Amino acid sequence: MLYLYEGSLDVPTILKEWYEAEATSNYGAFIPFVGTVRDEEGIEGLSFDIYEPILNSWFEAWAQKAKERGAIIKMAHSRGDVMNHESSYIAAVFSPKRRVALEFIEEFVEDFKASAPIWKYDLIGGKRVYALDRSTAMQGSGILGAKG
Amino acid sequence: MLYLYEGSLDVPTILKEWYEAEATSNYGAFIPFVGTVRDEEGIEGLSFDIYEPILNSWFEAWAQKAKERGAIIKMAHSRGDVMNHESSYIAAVFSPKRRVALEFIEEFVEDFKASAPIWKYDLIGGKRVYALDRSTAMQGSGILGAKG
Amino acid sequence: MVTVEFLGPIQKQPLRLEITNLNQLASILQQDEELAKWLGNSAVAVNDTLVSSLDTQLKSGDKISLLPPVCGG
Amino acid sequence: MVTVEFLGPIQKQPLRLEITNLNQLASILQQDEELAKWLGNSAVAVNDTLVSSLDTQLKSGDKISLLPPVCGG
Repeated sequence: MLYLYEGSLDVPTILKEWYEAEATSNYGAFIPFVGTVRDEEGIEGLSFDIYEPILNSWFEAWAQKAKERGAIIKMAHSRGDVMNHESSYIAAVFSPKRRVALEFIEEFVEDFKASAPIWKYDLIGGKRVYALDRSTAMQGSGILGAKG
Repeated sequence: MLYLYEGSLDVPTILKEWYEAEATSNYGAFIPFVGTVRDEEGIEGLSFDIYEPILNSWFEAWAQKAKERGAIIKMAHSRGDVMNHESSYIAAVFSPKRRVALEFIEEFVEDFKASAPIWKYDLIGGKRVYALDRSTAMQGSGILGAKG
Repeated sequence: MVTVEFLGPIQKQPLRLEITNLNQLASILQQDEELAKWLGNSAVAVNDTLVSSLDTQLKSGDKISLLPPVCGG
Repeated sequence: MVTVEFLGPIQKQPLRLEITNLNQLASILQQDEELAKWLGNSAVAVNDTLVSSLDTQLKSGDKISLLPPVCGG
């Protein structure tokens, strides 16, 4: 399941809800990954744009991969502004055994960073500044730049 | 920090406490690993013995490794009986960046399984049956069995 | 008629164009100086599916999206 | 005099022995049929530090622990 929120995430409540929702599903391992905004380089926070149609299909493909390995994934992400020390991202895997969960959370988070259609901005002096230097061109990028 | 509890862990409360304790420590990544007892092979639950002096020194060595990488670790484990679908283990890493956290949680959990002085028993018909087949001999095991 | 939309940090209003493939779109967008810095690093989706070839055919009503470099989390 | 304790599933009361190294302990414990199945897969700690050699010297008051195969989590 994929959950999008306006502003920062209430991490304890989300983790509690996810844990309790699978309390009797017989998964032996539960690994959440929580991303929190770091106070660095003078930013006040971060801000996010999300393109939901492609995020949904990207997430569905991962949900299917999880299913094939007997696991499930859940993800929460913020839209808009998230201030320093607040959290903007939670991904979690549940699986019967620990190995699948440990491998899956890593693969999922790394692909999320490279492929999820989400754009990040630094909040500086109340303005959004696109974080180009920390962003990754999606696979297949640049085809429109090739001279015909 | 290492926390030992009698019986099952209150996972939502522990995760909330750990998350809030580091809320302003400026860690960008927080990854807990939660282990839950699976209902399988007719067991009613698991039971654990812990040898605390060596667990403490093993944990301290990992806390030092974490510190060298700018991270911190926390761990909670149950003593005694933990019934099916209850949780007995939480390990968590906080680090500035995601890569260290993803690598560290995996290394830590795998070494925990191989090295932490904790013994597991299946609860079957109310009795403790040592889970020898799922247990791992600690490094250096067997020296007393060698014929002199 | 197809619609072209620009996502995230690309500050540009949607376009409506009479084109039948992405080669034509490339030719048109390459004339737009504002877009020069985005074409080389943006991915392209047709009807919300990412595509990897300029030979992709378009039909009336299609929605084309430009997705600049991403950074979730 | 040293103390030998048996941890986890090894159901045996502590021993008190007059020995000065682990070689002597091995010889004594190998005569105990109950322990036969544990000696080959248990680790040994002296004063709560794991040791890897039978040549480890012991002094009066030392605590020796046998740690059978583990499985936390």
